Amino acid sequence: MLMFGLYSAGLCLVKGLNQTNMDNRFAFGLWIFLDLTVIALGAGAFFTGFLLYILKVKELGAVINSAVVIGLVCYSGAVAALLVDVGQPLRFWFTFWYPNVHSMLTEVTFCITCYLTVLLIEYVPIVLRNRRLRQVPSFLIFEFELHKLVYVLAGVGTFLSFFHQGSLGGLFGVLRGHPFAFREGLAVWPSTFFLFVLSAAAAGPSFILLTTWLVSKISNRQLVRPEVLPLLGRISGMLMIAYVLAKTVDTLIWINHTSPGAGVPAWQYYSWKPFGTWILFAEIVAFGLIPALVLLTPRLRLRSNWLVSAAALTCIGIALNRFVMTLQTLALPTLSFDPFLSYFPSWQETGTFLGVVGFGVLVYSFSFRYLNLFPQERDLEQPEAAPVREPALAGRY
Amino acid sequence: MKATRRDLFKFAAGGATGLLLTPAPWRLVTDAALWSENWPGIPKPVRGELRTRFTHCALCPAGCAVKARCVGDQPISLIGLPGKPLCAFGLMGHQLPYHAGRVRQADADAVRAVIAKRAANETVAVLDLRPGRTASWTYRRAMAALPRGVYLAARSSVPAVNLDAVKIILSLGVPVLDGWGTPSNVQQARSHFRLIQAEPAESRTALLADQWLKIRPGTELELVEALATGRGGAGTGLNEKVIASVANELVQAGALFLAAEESPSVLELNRKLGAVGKTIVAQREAPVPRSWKPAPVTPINSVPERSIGVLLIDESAADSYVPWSKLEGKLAPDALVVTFASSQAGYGRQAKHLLPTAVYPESTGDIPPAIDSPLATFRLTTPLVAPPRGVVNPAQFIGGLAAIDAADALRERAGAIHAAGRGSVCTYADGRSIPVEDIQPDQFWKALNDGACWIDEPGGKLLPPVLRASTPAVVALNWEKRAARGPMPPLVSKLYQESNLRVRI
Amino acid sequence: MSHRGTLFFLAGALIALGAGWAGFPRVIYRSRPQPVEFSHKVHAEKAGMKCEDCHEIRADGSFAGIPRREKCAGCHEAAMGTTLAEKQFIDGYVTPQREVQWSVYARQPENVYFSHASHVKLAHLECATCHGDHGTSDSLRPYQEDRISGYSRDIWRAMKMNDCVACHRSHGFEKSCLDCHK
Amino acid sequence: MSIDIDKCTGCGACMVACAVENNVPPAPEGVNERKGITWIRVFRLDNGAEGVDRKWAFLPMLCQQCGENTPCVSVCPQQAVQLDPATGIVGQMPERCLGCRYCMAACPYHARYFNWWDPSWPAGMEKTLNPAVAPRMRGVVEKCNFCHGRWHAAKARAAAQGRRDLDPADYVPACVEACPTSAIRFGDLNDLENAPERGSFRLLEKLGTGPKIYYQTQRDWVREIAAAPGGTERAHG
Repeated sequence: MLMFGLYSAGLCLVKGLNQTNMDNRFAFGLWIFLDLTVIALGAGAFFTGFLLYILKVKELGAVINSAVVIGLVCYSGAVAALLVDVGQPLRFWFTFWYPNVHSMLTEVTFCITCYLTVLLIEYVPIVLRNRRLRQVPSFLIFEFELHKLVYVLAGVGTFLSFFHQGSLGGLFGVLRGHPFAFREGLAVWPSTFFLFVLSAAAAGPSFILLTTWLVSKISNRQLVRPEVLPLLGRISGMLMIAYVLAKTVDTLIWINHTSPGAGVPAWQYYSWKPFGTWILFAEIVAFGLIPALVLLTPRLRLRSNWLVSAAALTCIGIALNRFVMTLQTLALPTLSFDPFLSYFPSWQETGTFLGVVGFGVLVYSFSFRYLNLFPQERDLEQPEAAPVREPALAGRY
Repeated sequence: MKATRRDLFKFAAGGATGLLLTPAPWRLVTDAALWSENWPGIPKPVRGELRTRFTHCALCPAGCAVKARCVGDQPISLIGLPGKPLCAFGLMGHQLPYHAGRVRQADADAVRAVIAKRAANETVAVLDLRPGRTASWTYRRAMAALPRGVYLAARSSVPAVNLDAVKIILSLGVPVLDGWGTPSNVQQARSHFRLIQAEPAESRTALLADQWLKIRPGTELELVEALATGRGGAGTGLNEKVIASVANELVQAGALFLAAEESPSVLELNRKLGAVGKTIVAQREAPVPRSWKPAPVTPINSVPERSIGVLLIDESAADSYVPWSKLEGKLAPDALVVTFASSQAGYGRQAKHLLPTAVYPESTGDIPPAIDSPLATFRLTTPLVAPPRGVVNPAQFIGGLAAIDAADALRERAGAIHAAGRGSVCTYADGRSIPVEDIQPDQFWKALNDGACWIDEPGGKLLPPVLRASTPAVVALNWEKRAARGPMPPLVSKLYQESNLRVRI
Repeated sequence: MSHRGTLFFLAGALIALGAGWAGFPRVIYRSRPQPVEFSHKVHAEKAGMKCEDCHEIRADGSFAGIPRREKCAGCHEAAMGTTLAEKQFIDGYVTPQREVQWSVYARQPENVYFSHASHVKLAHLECATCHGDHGTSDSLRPYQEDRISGYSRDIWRAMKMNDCVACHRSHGFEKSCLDCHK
Repeated sequence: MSIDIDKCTGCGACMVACAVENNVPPAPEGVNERKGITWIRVFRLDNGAEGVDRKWAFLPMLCQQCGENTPCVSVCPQQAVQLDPATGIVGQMPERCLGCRYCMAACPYHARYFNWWDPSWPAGMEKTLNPAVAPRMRGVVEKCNFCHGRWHAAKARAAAQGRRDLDPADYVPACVEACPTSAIRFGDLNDLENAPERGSFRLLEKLGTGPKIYYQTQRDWVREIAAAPGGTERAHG
């Protein structure tokens, strides 16, 4: 899978983006969707860190390492995809050298790169816990030093990711040209900015919950104490409910005020098959409200299959939201004589997509195999590690 | 002391840090980005002095005046004169020499020898796809000189249309607003004529016309009959009220009546409507040296079957094609077909030999008066680009067969025009118009070459054309139809491929 | 032990510094001599010519750049001096009517638009302001081009975008990228 | 710039003239109207009727040079897009462009085009390129800049005569020059005689992007289609 990914990415880099099915009208495709989604899911890292180190929710110590790795995986994957996505990767540094401070994308690029480094640093101590490395004394000292740092890092990380999660939302919120996506702002940022932060924060824990559950199923070991997952679920649920409310308010404002202001009655967007109003419903209720409620009802939360499926729903909900913001926005016509566009990724795009996913799975499973992702694992006595079965993971990722 | 692995690490680390303090890495990053500005495959435009040159567009019989912007001698863009714009095709003309399908090499001498041998005792025929040029005269002279030479014209001489007098046009599928006549003239006249387009297809003209008669395919003549007699016409799919009103309109305004095909009934109706002599007038040609002794124009139908031994086709400036089926029968069993063309697109498939010709704007020649000019004109198309080595000039080649030196034919004709002393020459560079008698022959010749048009004086009433049954009332001339046969400049992709503005026919 | 490590560290650093500062420039530039030896000095002093006598600005405001063969041949149809360079020039180019393939030191990237007309005729800049003492140089130094970007080294000396911008800024002419880019 | 839709016959001369002037390469294999590069693009509208009642209108669409909160300018991460305060032209810098295509997503008029392929001309045809415009490389965005090469040339011509200011006649974009029916007219909006005439409208005015291209038409159905935002079923994009 990785090979295939590399090959198709290579094609796109060497022969140019004509390999993709994107075009002048559909300038963004699968990759941007991928970026937005994985970054949203990777948000678990910063938020758990935030809760653990800043708000001192000690229980989360059980998953923090795993969270960091997930974050790292997601972000590095996103950055990789972005590098393939741009037409002139050689000029990536222009953004830092000649930044346009008004652009959301600048904000995103800055934050993501900074945060990636933060994650790397956070990743180091986990690496250092590796048994063999522990024999080197100087590394031990280094690690000890790092541990003092980690609080700062968590703070910085939270700040950074708070921003870029937001700016990712802003990315489309500022598109005045697309009344479907355009939102009025609070302060300098459009409302989507805050919605994205919230939703990312909500989805993050769910995703960690999901992966933890998955891994423990696959490696059939108990990785964390039983109360941790429900806790994650509760956090996710609370944030989710907040998000749903905010989203609803925002949508109402948009339907009744923003969109008509731009000269487009909101119903028009949903007159295009297949994107009927159902998508709005799915986004807010089916994949928003319902899982939130499930996660908030203690009885259901304690049943692992309810818990897990609710978490899954949440993640899907976020993915759906990102899909709507990116692809549906571009698909909808703006000029009266535009057609409604359809787009299907070419195999090269899909290949790169899979490549990124594969890369993620690989890194995660290796970290799991050789590093100590779940500190409590050792306390809960278990048989020796079963080898990680990747395809199974990949399929469900 | 021996270096351990850790020392090596330290060394490397030091190196890295040191390197960061030198320009090297930063310069490499910058250069990589700069390299992307001119990596292989991005051409560098040639710099040089900008000059302006004038010529006439030879792509269609309209022969619009062309103002070429050149870097050095290389034209980089073509544009019309103020008030006399070029069509989309004309604007791309300077790219034609570079189209992919172009044929460049052939052994002209061998072909010449073969033809010469057979010309002695076989019928040699020249098929001229754009009659009325000086080259056409050369062909006729050559055929007159050969023992058994025949001159075939793709179409019989066309009467001119006096657009100023036109009040209403009923067109049977003629693309009046899309490549017919001289675009600028049609555009100016458009304000004072009403256009009724009878056409089955939803053509550009049909949709831009004042009225569109959506008739059933192949019922054009039935419509004509119905309009003439006031009866029938049910087959056209129009209701008789419509037909009646149209017929009425035509009678009201002395109408010009266009038709795409040659047909006596169309002609008859035009005559009946009084269009002939008023809006349909004789096409006048510029004077010709008396010394030139031309062969008659033989209509293709009157050529006996299987009689032609050698058929020479001049496609170099084709404006109307004859279907191959029509020619095939006239050829002797072992006939030799030679076509003068720049690509295989036309008769190249049927011809035994294809002699490459120069394409506009490499070619030298003159353009017969446009269909919508009632006055005689004489306009040269002079090369903006030097033609590649190995191309053949059809006129000189065919003239050569009959020992006629056609190299100076154009100049001789210019001399004859000057000798006639009528009309005036309008130079494009300064937009002045000088009576011919006021300038010297060589000045006249020079002016023509630098971009000028000789126009006959308007004096005298417009003569009614001599019309045979075979005469098309007005021939449809359409670059798009022509383009379907010939090569197109690469940039037409903008019209056909990268926008849905036009569809290939 | 530990300062031994530092030693290694410093060694690495020093070597790298050397390579980066001294070696790198030699590697990155490809150097090629001009096809004909030419002395601006001689033409300026002996012949008493001014820059614009050869490097003219055309009527349409475009800049002629390095004069073409005809212009040189205007004087050098036959040898005027006794130098070898002139003889080579006449035998090699004037007589066989070949154009000289000069390498232009100050050739800007394709995407840069520079109007000599507006800088010389309107802003009244001296040639030397940008071209330095090139006009009085006695010989043509070899042309050095960047191996990767393919741009002349002289651009990096005095004609970088920053140099243009600095001057424009100081005179308040800085409006938009399109002023100088095409 | 003002465009009279009723005068436009959709001949495509403007598109060709533009491509010639600005060194836009012909389409490679497999390019359709969604991947091609046409700085000015003539759209075909029709009144939705069938048969003889069917009417067409042609609407030339180019960069609208938005003057107020220009969508593409604010989004570009590295200042490759810029609204020239002096000329009001929205400029795109291919050499600075990263190719992220965010600006294309932002443009409601789809007037920005991405170089999906390396630029390539048939052998020999690169001789016909216009030296006043630099060919773009693969992987960057480009768009109409009102034939800025011509603006440069005009300035240089003026400078050679010692003038700093331009006459209106000095500088005319290629599409305007080429339009056979003079449907496209061009002038400085600040001059009074160029003030948009009554009844002319701009595309998607309500978005508040302040486009500088004014359209005129006498036909109500054209106005209704062209002026209304959001797609229609009978779209001909």
